[in-house]
Amino acid sequence: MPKQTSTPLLSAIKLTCIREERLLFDELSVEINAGDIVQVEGPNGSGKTSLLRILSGLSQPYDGQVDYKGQAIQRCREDFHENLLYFGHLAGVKGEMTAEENLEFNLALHGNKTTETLAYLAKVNLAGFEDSLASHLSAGQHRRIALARLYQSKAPIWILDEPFTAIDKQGVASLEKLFSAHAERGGCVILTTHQDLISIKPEQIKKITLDYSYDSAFD
Amino acid sequence: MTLKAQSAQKTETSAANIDSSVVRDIVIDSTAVENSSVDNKAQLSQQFSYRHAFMLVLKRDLTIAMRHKDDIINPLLFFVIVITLFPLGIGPEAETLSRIAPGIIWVAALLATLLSLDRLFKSDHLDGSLEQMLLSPHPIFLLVLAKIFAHWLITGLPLILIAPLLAVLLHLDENSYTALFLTLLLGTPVLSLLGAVGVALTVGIKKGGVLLSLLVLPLYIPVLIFATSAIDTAALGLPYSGQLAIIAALFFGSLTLAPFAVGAALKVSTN
Amino acid sequence: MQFNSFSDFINMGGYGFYVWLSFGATALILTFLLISSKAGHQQIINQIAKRKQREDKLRQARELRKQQNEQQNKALNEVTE
Amino acid sequence: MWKWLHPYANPEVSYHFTNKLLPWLSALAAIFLSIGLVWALLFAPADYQQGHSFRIFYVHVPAASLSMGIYFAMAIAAFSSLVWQLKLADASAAAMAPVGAAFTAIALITGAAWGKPMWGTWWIWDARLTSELILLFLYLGVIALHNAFEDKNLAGKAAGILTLVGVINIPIIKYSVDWWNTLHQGSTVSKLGKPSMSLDMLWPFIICFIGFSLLVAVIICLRFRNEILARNSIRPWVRELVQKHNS
Repeated sequence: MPKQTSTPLLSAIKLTCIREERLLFDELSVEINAGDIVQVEGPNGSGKTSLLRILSGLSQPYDGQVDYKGQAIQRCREDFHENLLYFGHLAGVKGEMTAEENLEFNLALHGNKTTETLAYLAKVNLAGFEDSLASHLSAGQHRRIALARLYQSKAPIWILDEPFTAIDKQGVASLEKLFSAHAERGGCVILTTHQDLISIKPEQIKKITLDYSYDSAFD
Repeated sequence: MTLKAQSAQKTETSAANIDSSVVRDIVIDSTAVENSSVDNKAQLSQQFSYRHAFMLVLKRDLTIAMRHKDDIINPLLFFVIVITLFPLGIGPEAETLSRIAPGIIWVAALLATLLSLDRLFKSDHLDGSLEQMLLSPHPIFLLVLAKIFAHWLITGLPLILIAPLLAVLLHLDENSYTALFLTLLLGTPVLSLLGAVGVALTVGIKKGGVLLSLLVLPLYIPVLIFATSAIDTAALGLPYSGQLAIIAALFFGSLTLAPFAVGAALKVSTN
Repeated sequence: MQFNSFSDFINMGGYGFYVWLSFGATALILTFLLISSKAGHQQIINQIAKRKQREDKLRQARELRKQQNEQQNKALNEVTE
Repeated sequence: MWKWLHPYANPEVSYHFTNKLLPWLSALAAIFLSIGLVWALLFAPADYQQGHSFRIFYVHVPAASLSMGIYFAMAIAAFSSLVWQLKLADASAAAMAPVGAAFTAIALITGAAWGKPMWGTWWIWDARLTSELILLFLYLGVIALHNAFEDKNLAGKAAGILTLVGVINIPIIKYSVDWWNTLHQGSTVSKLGKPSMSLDMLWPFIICFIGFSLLVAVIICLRFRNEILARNSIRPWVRELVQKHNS
């Protein structure tokens, strides 16, 4: 058994992704260790979301595999998902349920404790909205309900697709603080964002850049 | 159901114990992550067994349905209206109606189920909660089963409750009422289970509604044949346990296989 | 040979219509399938050729952009110097 | 960039293999079909009850059994594509579906045309025809699902799952329809079927059957190679092939 530090938390091995007969990336290999903050960059349609979805196991790559602690994620699905928090374009919030019920369900579904939900909602500036149906709340508030999970999550791997969309400045700052704290605790954050991270030092951030350079196998 | 869930819970607990002991044997470089994941696991095995996950999703779906009552009422209304159309189209003679009553009730039930199937995964897919479910540490088939069960409670059960009333309208033979009830009780879950496969396959497609009926209706044929024949046989005063046994076999067959097909299909659809 | 004359053969003992309908429909469907499958090959090749042209254009545009960027950078550097 | 081609040499090899196979298969199919059809139409004896209408049998029965057979072959391909992630199996399943649907349609049309003189009506809810009709629906479902997805790989997976669900259901449907048929009609209607066949009827039938099977193989090969090209359109070998083909 190799030492835990030598195997990366999450590693992508020669990922190839083809969407609508377009090669998004080819033979992409990345190792993500505990403590990393990884920012995936690239213009629209360059495959950022596809990469995050492949890393989280939601999509299958055309070729290649993703390993969690040296084991293919399909083989240790339940263990991997226990240690993963994925936040996509869609908040996963049901309009028919209240903010609190939504958060409670999301926490319970991923095996987290459901106590203190009110405190977490307060942290994302939703104090006072616990009992209102999510359908009465705005899109930004939906995203904040979903993001409240971050404050409770013990999962070491965070994969966040555009977490700052529809979040105000203050919220962005507190999220960034949360990311650094998470990385210091030994977790890792993989995110895409259109704005630069302000409070996190650039040398702390690993960057993966996707561009159109691979639109054909001839390149 | 409870028995099954409990045994599942036990096996999960023991599996988690083995796992965590193995993990503890490994030299851990005191990373907080390792600790938290071990903690997480122990916590998980205690609090969130299979039954918990099942109940969690079931409760959520029922809550949503109760707050969105149209979803329950509309398919039911459809069922009633379709059945009232037949006497108007065919004529009010009691003899004709009672002869075709089983077929009408069952075809209407098929169509009503089909109509309600769309929202089994659609809204969850659109707002992103489906992918969160797929990413949960629980087995997918379990969550799928919970959703299908909720769907049956919301659409299948009301159909069964209202069917005797409609049978009166169609002059169904008096001997057939028990048969009608039993076939619906065993048959409607099959409709939900098979339908779920179709919905899971078409959930990512924009105009999936018509396609869904093309995929699902042929699969409903055996249920239709055996259910109506059971009701017909009952009307003659003959035993119909054979047909019921076949429907029961269809039920258990689809109960064991459909959730896995649905899980695989959902993975494709959310890809 | 089961038939004495050609008209006998066409008549098929009174069943001509049905027999020829069956064989005709079969021939029609299969020929259509065969031809469309065969034509599909050329269609796909044309599609791929078209895609390649589009990609070539994209690549040229990108190269042009790259050159322009380099020139701009050069200009900027000269200014700062 | 080029080395990732190596493990994927398979599509290229099978494309060229299919290309080489095609002329031989086509020639064999043509020979068998022409012998079989001429024999069936001109030389095979007429049935003593059904007269010359029996000649429809030489098309109907091969079409009916091939339509079932192709569905099972498709299910095997779908299974191997889902379980072992064989991308070629996926392509072959996609190639088979329209062929199967066409043969099911042929079986239905010829069945109806045979039924009219025998039963006096174009359509009868005979067990075999009814199952054939349902099989057509299953085929159409698979094809429609395949067309509904834009991404070919996803389409293949989705259609594969549906094919497997269908193949589990086919025996159940067949059984239920047979049972329903005997329940409602008794055995009064003579089924379309084989009276004890004499050898001079059996031989043309066997040759026709082989001929149709070979024709199926030819069409599937034609479609299979199209599917390979469409699925590998970004590969260099396809690009080269396209260039060569167009110049």
